[in-house]
Amino acid sequence: MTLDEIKQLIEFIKGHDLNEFELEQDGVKIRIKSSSNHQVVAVPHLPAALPIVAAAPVAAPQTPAQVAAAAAEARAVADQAAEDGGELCIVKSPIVGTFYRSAEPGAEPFVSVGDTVKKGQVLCIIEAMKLMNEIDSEYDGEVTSIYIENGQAVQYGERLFAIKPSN
Amino acid sequence: MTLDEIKQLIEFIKGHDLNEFELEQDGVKIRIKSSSNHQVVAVPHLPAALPIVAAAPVAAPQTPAQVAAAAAEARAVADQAAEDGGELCIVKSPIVGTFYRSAEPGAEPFVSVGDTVKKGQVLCIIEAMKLMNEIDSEYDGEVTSIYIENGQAVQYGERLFAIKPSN
Amino acid sequence: MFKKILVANRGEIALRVIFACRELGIKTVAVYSEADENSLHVRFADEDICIGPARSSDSYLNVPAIISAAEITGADALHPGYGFLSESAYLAEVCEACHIRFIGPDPNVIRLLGDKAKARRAMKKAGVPMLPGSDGPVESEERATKIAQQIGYPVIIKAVAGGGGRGMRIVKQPADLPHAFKTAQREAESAFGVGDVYIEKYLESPRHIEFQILGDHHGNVVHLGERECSIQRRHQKLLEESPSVAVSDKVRRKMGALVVDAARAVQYTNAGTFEFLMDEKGNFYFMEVNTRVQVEHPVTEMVTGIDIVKEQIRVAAGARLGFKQSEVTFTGHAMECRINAEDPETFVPSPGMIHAFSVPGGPGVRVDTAAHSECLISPYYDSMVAKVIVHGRDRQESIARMRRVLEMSVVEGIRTTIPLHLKILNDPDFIAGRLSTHFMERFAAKPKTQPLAETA
Amino acid sequence: MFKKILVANRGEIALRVIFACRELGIKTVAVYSEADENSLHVRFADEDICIGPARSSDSYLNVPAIISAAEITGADALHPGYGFLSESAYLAEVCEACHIRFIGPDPNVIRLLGDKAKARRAMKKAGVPMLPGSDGPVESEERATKIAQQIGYPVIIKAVAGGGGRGMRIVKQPADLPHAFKTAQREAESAFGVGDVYIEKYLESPRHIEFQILGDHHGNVVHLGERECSIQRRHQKLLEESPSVAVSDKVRRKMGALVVDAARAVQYTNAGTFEFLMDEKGNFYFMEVNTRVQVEHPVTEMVTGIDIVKEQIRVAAGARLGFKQSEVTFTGHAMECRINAEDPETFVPSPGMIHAFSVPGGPGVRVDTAAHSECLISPYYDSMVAKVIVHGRDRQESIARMRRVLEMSVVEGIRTTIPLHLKILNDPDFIAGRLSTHFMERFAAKPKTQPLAETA
Repeated sequence: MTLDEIKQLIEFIKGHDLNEFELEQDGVKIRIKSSSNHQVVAVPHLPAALPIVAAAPVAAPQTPAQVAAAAAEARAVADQAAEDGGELCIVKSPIVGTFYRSAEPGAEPFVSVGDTVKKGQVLCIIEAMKLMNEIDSEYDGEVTSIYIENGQAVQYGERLFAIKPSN
Repeated sequence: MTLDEIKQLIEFIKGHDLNEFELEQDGVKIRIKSSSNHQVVAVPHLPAALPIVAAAPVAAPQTPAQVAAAAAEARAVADQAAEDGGELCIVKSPIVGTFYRSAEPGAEPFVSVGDTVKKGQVLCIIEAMKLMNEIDSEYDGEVTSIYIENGQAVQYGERLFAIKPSN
Repeated sequence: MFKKILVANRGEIALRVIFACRELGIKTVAVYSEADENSLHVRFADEDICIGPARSSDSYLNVPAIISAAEITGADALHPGYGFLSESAYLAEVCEACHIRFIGPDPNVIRLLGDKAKARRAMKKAGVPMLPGSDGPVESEERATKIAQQIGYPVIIKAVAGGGGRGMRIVKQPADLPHAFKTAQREAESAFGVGDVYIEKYLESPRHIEFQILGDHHGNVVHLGERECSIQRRHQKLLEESPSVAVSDKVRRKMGALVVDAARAVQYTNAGTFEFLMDEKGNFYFMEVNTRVQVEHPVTEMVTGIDIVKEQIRVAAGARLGFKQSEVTFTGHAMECRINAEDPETFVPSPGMIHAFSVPGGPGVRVDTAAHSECLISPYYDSMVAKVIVHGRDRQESIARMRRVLEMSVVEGIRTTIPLHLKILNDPDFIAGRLSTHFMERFAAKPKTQPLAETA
Repeated sequence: MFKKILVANRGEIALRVIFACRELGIKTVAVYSEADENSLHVRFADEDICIGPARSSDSYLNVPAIISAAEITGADALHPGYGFLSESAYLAEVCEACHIRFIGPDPNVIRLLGDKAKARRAMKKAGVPMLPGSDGPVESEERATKIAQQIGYPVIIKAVAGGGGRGMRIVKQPADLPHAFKTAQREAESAFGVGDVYIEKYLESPRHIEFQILGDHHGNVVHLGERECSIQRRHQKLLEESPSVAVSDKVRRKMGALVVDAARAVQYTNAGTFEFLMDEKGNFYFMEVNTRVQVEHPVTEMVTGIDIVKEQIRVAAGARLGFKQSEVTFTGHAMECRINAEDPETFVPSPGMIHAFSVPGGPGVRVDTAAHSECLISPYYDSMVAKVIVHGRDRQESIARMRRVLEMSVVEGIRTTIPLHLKILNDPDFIAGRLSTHFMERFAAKPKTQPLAETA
């Protein structure tokens, strides 16, 4: 089954508000569970790319159902990444504002990919209403990715850093 | 099983408001659970009354989907009865009008349940625009049921007689 | 007042009639073909009768079935809507014979105005301006030349039996007439078996302007102003508006009075529409009278505040019109877009299941439709899915409003003409009110000024 | 004119503002909580910013988040809608400080009129009729008796800190005053920690009548007539209409002029509403001024043809009002029903997924909603699902129209107040226009005159 088929299947199933769906055929096994408010709880092996796509402002209109489905997937995956056996921890923005990687223009960034960080260490600054808010790491570990460009605006809950916790 | 087959299956299951469905055959295993809160319940072998009910003005509103579902069942049953291994043939009204079982008030009915009829034999009269239209049997066989009361109005396609064809 | 009205139609207009009946406290009977079993007009009528299979000729055009339906349900009146049997003098007569009130003009009036030639004569007699031409066929090339000279070039040669462009020739100068005349005759001969052709003045870029009238059975007739319907494709109206930018208050009063007199002259009752072509100089030329409620009646309702369908029912029941001409006032500007299930570029019909259907509301927005989420647009009938009507303080506000409504409409599962309407609404000529019945040709020819936002 | 407006709200009013902006050619920014990620205001805004979790205090009431959203998107104005921060003088001030135009009155005006006591004084000074009473707390039983005699029985004793019925006593005759006074004080003490009570004249069955005004920054103020909102439950309006059967043209002119003067006296700008109680004799008593657009503004838009939200934006941008008082005309009658996701009998909220949503259109029908098929009514915010507004030539037509719309509306998956509205619309007192703020109590008490047709 291709990713596309799986996605189609999910949308179709959501469109028909099914609670559970299970299919097993020649090696492939898929199981989809959906609660009445259309939150896909677990979608196996969706690429990280999907959430961003799905979360981006809806350009070409889709049916509300589709939007819901897509968004639900996005959230599901994000959460999963955050929980996935503690494999990766996602640092999300607690406020709306502008993202800065360094204390002032031209200065050294607080952290870069590959750096090891300690709990409480400053990762970045988010400017909101002329106030500089330092964002600290909640984990000890290694910075594996930085999702936002320096100077870019961030929304509440937007992903900032991925950190691989040490041990 | 192709994606399309799966979709069709889901459509059909939803159309009949089943809550659970499980199938296992030559290697393929499929299980579907529905959260549907639709009121229409699919009873195997629906009573002859249902089609008329379904066709009658919808008193308590239902979702279009429900109406569709109900109607679909109605049709399904009618067709089934008509095809069911040729077991029963349904004579439907070709026109809109008033159904009369006899040539004039008080006269002997053309046919009654249990009668054997020949192809082309008059079964009833339907009055439309002051014209008496004789409805002939399309089959040789035995009249097993008469769905309409004498003097009752009938719509196009409404079931009039069930005939069990001889051999 | 009537007790029970049978609605001899389907789709949005059947619903529209049911709205009016409910507001008047009248029971309704829906008739439907097997294809429409689950449609809203069936669902919301008090009673419903299946009258035949999907094919219109066996159901919605089936007079005996419809009359029987009225008889077995005891309906005392019948509303034909538009299309189907709405202009059938025969149905109107059968209704009369069966003591069912037909909600429309008298059968004789329908028959008279339904006959092109007879209608022209009657209207000419009543003082309605006509397109100059040879009344009736022209035998010889000589006659043709003479007539063409009289009415002045350009002229158009048409087949008497004709229609659909065949046997039609536009002639710009005398030199071209002989040849054009012969070919027209030949084409007519081969296309319709009759070679007869007639000659009419040809209008370079006319506007389609029509006047709405209402008449009761007490001799009262009023007009509700004009609608401009110049935006059409193959004689199918796509977008209608009222008032027209090309009609001044003075002209409205003059033409209004003229059509009211013409209606009186033929004892016209109930709702009707006088269709005209208007040339660049503002001259009106009679086309035809439609003896029914029209698809675009809502734009007139929006600017006048008059419920035309309710008035149809009231006057058919013998009531007097609820208002005098002097009480008819026109407020702001209204516009209607017909949303069809068609490819917005190729116009290929696109029937099918609508999965999501949502048209935004807000101020000055009216939606007349029988569609909803999860409804099936069947291939058996016309492709109109919805009428979106807006009302604004002026034409500019109407256009802005219509744009935002169409941009925010969601119709998923089928293709619709919404992107086409958005192109029209963004066209400089349209915005400037430079309209003619050729607008869509010119328009379709034009390069896209902007990509078709796939708003629906 | 503004380039980009941030809409600091959600649901139908956020959409309503987006409608106005699109018609004015202004870009929009939606802000939303995580719970509203998929709602229509997010979908149809040009940009959208998530400002916090579902809880309002962390999102729609979160001033820093909203201001940051405006800053990072470069919005040059902010429309607060109704509810949430719409009457927050603080937000208005922060906007000013950040050079974002707040679409509403000046912060000082919001603060003045937001303070019950200050507002009363200012309005009294401006000549607005007040409910007679003890301005401020009454210490002794003796004072209480004196005041009660002055203003005449019946009187009501209310807790200064109060609200919600506690510490409230209605006194019909002098003999009952002493006891009532003591209990009121005791209840106030225990309920609010402050025993202070004040005395006001008690109106047996008042109507809720409010006047809509609009003011620009050039000293122009007009009124758009009144709305009657007597149909309420626990001070929640359920159904509003304009004009009120109890207000004559003469009274409308008189009260209209009075509120316009009062608004001028406090340099009121933008949209506002003066709320009054009206007694059986037609006396008006000031309640409060709402310094924002109101839920029920559409009924005024329907009868005046004025787009109130567009005018709010225009005047906030410094434009003059688009019309003079003399150009404001009132046509027909309009009515609004608030469709809430509540049990129609117990009023228990009924959030959840709407599986089918369809409200019929047709003449004189407007629907303001952010709902659609397959949308989730979240439990975090108010329960209003849609506002159904109708416009008729008179109140009778409005009622008939509203009835047919609600009867033909389909809302599946949640319970709504549609059946309750149908009961109200069929109530003899309502039809006769015998209304008061006690209507719903009497009404709820009444035996059902007809079964609740489960129309939705």
